[in-house]
Amino acid sequence: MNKEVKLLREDGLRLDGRRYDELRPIKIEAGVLNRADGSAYLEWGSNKVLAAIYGPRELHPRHMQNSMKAIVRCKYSMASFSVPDRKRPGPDRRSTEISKVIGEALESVIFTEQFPRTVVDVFIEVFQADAGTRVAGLTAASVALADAGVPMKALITACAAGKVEDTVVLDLGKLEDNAGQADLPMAIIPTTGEIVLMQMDGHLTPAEFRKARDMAVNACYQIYEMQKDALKRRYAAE
Amino acid sequence: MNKEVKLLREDGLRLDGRRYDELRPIKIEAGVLNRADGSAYLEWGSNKVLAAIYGPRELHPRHMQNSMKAIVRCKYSMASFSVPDRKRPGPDRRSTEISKVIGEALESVIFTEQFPRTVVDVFIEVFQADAGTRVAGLTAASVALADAGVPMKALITACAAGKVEDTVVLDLGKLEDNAGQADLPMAIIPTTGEIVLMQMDGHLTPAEFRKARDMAVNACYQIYEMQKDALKRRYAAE
Amino acid sequence: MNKEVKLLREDGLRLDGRRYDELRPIKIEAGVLNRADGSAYLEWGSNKVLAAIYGPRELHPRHMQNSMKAIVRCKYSMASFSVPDRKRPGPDRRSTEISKVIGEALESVIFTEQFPRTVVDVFIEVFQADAGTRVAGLTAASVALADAGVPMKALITACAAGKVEDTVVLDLGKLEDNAGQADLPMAIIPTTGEIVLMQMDGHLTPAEFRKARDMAVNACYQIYEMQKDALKRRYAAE
Amino acid sequence: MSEENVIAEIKRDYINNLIKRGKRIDGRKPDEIRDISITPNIIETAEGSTRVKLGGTELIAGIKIALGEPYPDSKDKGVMITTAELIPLASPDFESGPPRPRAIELARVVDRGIRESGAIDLKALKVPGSDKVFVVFIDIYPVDMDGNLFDAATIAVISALMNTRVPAAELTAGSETQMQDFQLPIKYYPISITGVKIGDTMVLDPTQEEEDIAGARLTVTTDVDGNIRAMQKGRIGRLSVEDIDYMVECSIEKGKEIRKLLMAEEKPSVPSQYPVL
Amino acid sequence: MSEENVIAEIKRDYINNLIKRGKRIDGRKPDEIRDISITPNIIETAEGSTRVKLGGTELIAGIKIALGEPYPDSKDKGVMITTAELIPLASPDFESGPPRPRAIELARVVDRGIRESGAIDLKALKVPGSDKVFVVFIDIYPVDMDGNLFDAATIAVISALMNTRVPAAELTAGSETQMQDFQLPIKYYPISITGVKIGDTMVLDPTQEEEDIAGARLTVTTDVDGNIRAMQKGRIGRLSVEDIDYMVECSIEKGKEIRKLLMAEEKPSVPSQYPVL
Amino acid sequence: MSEENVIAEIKRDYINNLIKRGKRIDGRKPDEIRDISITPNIIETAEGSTRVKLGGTELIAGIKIALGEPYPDSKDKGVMITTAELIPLASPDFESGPPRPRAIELARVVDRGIRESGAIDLKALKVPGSDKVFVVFIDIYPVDMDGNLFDAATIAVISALMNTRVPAAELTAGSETQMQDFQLPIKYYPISITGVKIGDTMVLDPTQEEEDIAGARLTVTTDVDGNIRAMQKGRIGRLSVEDIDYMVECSIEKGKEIRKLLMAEEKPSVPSQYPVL
Repeated sequence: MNKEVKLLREDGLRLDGRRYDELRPIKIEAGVLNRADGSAYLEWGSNKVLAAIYGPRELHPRHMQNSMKAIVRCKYSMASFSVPDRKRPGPDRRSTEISKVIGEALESVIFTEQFPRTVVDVFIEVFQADAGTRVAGLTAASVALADAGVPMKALITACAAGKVEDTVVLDLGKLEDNAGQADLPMAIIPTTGEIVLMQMDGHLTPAEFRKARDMAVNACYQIYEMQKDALKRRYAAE
Repeated sequence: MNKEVKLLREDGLRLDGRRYDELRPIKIEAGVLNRADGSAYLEWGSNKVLAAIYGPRELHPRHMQNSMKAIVRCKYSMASFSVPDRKRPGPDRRSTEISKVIGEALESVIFTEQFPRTVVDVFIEVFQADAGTRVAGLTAASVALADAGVPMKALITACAAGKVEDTVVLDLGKLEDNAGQADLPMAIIPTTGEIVLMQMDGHLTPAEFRKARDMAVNACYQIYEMQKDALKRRYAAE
Repeated sequence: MNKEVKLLREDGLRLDGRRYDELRPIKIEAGVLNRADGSAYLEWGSNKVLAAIYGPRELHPRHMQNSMKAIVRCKYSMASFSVPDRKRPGPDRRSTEISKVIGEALESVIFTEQFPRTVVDVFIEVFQADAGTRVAGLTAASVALADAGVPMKALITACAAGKVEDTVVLDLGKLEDNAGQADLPMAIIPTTGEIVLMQMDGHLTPAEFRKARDMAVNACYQIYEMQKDALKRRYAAE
Repeated sequence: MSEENVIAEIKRDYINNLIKRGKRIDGRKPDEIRDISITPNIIETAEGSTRVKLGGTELIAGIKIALGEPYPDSKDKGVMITTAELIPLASPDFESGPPRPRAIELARVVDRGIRESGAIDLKALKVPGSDKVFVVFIDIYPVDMDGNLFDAATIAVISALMNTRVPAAELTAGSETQMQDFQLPIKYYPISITGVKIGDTMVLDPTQEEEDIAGARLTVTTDVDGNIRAMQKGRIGRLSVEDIDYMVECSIEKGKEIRKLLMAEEKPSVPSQYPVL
Repeated sequence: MSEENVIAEIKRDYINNLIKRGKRIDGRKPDEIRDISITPNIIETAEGSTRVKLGGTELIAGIKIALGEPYPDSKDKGVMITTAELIPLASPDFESGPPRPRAIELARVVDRGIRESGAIDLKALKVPGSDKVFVVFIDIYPVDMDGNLFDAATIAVISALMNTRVPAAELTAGSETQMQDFQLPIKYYPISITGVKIGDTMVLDPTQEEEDIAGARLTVTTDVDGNIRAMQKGRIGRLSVEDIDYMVECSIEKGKEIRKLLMAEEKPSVPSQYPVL
Repeated sequence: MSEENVIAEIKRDYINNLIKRGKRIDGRKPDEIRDISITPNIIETAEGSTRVKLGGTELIAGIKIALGEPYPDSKDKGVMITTAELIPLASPDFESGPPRPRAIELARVVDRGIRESGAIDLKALKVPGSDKVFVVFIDIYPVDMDGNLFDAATIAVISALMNTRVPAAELTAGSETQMQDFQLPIKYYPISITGVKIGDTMVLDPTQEEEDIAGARLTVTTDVDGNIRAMQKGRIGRLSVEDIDYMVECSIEKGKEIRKLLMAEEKPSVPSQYPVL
């Protein structure tokens, strides 16, 4: 981590003018695609993400089916032009791991027992990447699942907190992520406060961890309102 | 395109002595392989091509079957030593596209509804490549299908025309193809005059296009006679 | 082959002090793994090899099943750190061939007709490689099959002989293998003397070949006793 | 016959009968193309980008520029590489995994239209005083598939190329030949028009429903002078000579209209379902 | 419901009921971890290696060192690459083929623990007077899978790194900067502790049977100062804030015990089923 | 038992019974090999090529030469790389896709025969005054599979190598060490003979039908001096010591005959079904 980048300004605000506990601007729109069974478009800072749901639909080949529940498959990927240096198409190790943890988070709230032998496909495509694409993608995918009418216990909402220059801050931007000291992406079920995704890397004392965690959880409640709002606008439009 | 290569001689003939509307020498032989259900060997200028048919045969895995018709699969490939610089084995993007358009052209005349749930496999292997391997391969594959007794509406026949030094010519050779201005590979059903394959790249005015198209179509009728002749020799031999 | 390495000492013994017909030290232990249906660990000189058996178990997808007999699948592979230069994970051409010949040797003694539609999986992992990993792996796999209770006509036992400095010797070590003149890995059924694996490369006169072959076969009988001993200890322990 | 097949059969008959009477399910005439919305510069991380909506079909093209090696037989020219990813987000018919024939055909047909028309001045992409050239990566991502990817992709790519800035300053920083950023030099504006045969009628700019029941497809790419630069017949089916001549005509004519849209300073825009992308 | 499912159901109920009463099928308490046996230096062809047994789980980590290129954005640092192969020898649940999500997650979580704690002093892996650096390849091979690969792997990797000798003399032979062999410089000793939620209880160091019926999993990697270096929630299921705080505590506490084992000159060793490896 | 299996069973019995009486389905004796037709120089784009027909089996070997790097441990030698593609054109048993075990075994066994016998003088393939060497690519394409690819491939490859011209002038053009074209230097002529065990009999040069029912396979490659250069037992089944000694004898004896065919200026040729290739 490069110690020479100054991430906090003299006035205590962050490089982009945000307070330590302030989110970047977020826009969510549900039901943006014709072909998908459910979809959502989300902008979060400079992240631009689409999520689409197909299913529950029949799973082939048949020996992959689970006779007790639906399979949830999640594929997170980044468009080749979504990052400064062109990314080669196809999955890499990072996106494979992100697909796994997002898929598991989503499956934690889907009533999969209601449609055995089927598959629910979740596709997340990042067209423009700033830091935080996984929480952006998960937040969008949750709205898309609701848009698709897939039975869920609740919506889930994701946000990250982190540490820069020994200060715990919310929702790291790209510069902060590159030069920061810790990143803690999380996803919660806002209606119960339970955690369904949590990853961390860097360096946090237990006290810093609790502070970052609470900050991220609080922000999730704000984002949850935007998710519900997007779905309301979607239903109103129909 | 390299303008310094002279493709037309002072006497108006082409580098290899052909007239503008003259085909390279073509030889076709049907039924050359023991194991395949049908086969054909074809030489066209310096192209040397084998085509083999397997099927209609059962398709595995079963969920790939079509309950209404046979699947036609076509695989065009080039032997590693068929070109000046050794080609790495395995499909590349070019051969994938050629396999697709040849397979679609052939399926346009096969009575696939007569044998649902099966597959007809068409394999085309280019052992020595001059320009025009796709029309050579398609012409051979059509004979091989007839040799295999696969029910078809008609034989199909392929040939290319193109443009060199602002002149529309038939059946481009390698030098002409490399330095030429346009290439127009086509396949027709000689009995109806319908087109089942057409690709073009380069630069043709609408008038040049019509001229090139008519030239290729006319040549197809010549080649069609050779195809029928090869099949007659084959049946006579049995 | 590098002629400058001296492989035989002035006293007629080999670089590691062995006589021409002397095996390297061998240790075998059966039943070393909890999860596998059968397993064996084997050290042979500096080779360290694990073999595990899974099956007979159901084979998926179903169209791969053989309705008359079990399929035997063998996968020999080397850990990335088993050789001086790190080996990239995943199968290469050498290990694919070795997997094939070991699998065929093993299937030669398994009563596959007794459990149609199933698969017997044989996994051999080389954690530390000296010369002779394939005979070490096969010898271990045979013990592992017995440990798994897979019905077999007999145990099989493997050993190699070779030629260094125009002398036929048993069980080549790494230096001998690299600088030697021939290598002859074999596997036999000790109870009948039949051969189930034999490969050779290098240069052997027919007389040298017979000498090497007999030397390897004789050594197999010694190793066979160690295999039986390992299985006895295993059964005693239960 | 399964229930699904019966419904497909009924729809097929319905569309076929409409077309026999010169009508289409969405009210268009057979030679009418759908509304086109062109939104350039939508991706900040790309050197150039455009979103195109062609009726219900939506597609994004993005351009990235890198330094690289020229092809051995054209050392004085830049390199252009076109890729299409049929991401499964866009259609239930698209599958995850390595590029399949359909994606490869799409990329190659679009590529040929651009390349053969000399749309990009590749000679201007040689780095002076160096063996290196600029490589133009063209990436095509359908995001909502309602038919006719070929034409949507060609429009999106041409538009994206038109708004591409070569980041030459950054890419040549520290080398002997420090360059300034410059606009990617576009010389020609090829446009493709695609039709499919339904019954005896060539139907332009087909929707997914129409593609589902169509026979042969023909794509004709023409340039500003009304000349032909690329053609591709695809799908199972047959075309008459007249069908082909008709498609050449259509390509020249409709190409002019679309080229006007591309050139317009104010891009027309159908109401966007979602605000920015 | 198939017979197999019925048996699985019965076992699930049994384990669940035990845990409700604070008991586990193998007699442990929920917060108890299994016996750990650490055997370093078992592979002569590796620059460093360790076999770890964690109850019935057995795993080998091996280290190879090579010369290579640094990452463009950290030219003064060595490179570390972590790979896990879930070889099918170790479990009926592992399949042959290219690395699947589970193997990738394992490798990346272990890697983050090592990397983020600065366990290896990567700056000491620059070859002086050269553009090259030493590359540390960490390879993880489970050989017997009875649950909790994350913790077994982290212990094995740290131990293997501790006994790794960089063969610098051989790797720099003939170059201008001939070096001597040296011990890989290890600065910190991160330890991960993993628990899974069964019913309402967090159960540490789960066996395979427990993993089969568990909900959410949480791995917390802490350093010698009791700070957190990496976390990973996995599997389908939910955790409360209390669950997470509890796991952080456990990681700090149990981490200390395991770190003592690692540091002990005489490694404790459960009776080995087979002699040397 | 399915109808297909019943027919296979009947054929198996029939072939087995014939062989017990020293006869084969095509009239040969067990130790008789099929007619061999060797047609060199059939591919103009290859540096060397040969088509071999061995009874109903037909196979093409082609040689390409390129400049490349030597192996680090033999910097003064050229490189030889052997590949076999079991293209599905040749047999219903071959499948599309990456090389499978069977193709890899074929290529490696042929390669060992050539390599271990020192057939190519690899030292003559170093480019003087350069770090580069010539790389010999040997590619094997069965086109009609009626058994015994090993022997057909070895003959085709040796013949193709014998007629290979190294295009050294073109490959070294412009470098400091401009060379002249030269004939690939072939020193030895290994020949492989393959037999399979059917019942108690070793049957040489098996057809596909015989392979379908055979037990063990043994290939023995011998050189001009009657020494053994490579062996490969394959397939499921057992061989006696006598079987192996017998195959060594056969290889030496039959090898001589085939070597004569290879050396003959006028190649014998069975009537070709198609004229040129």
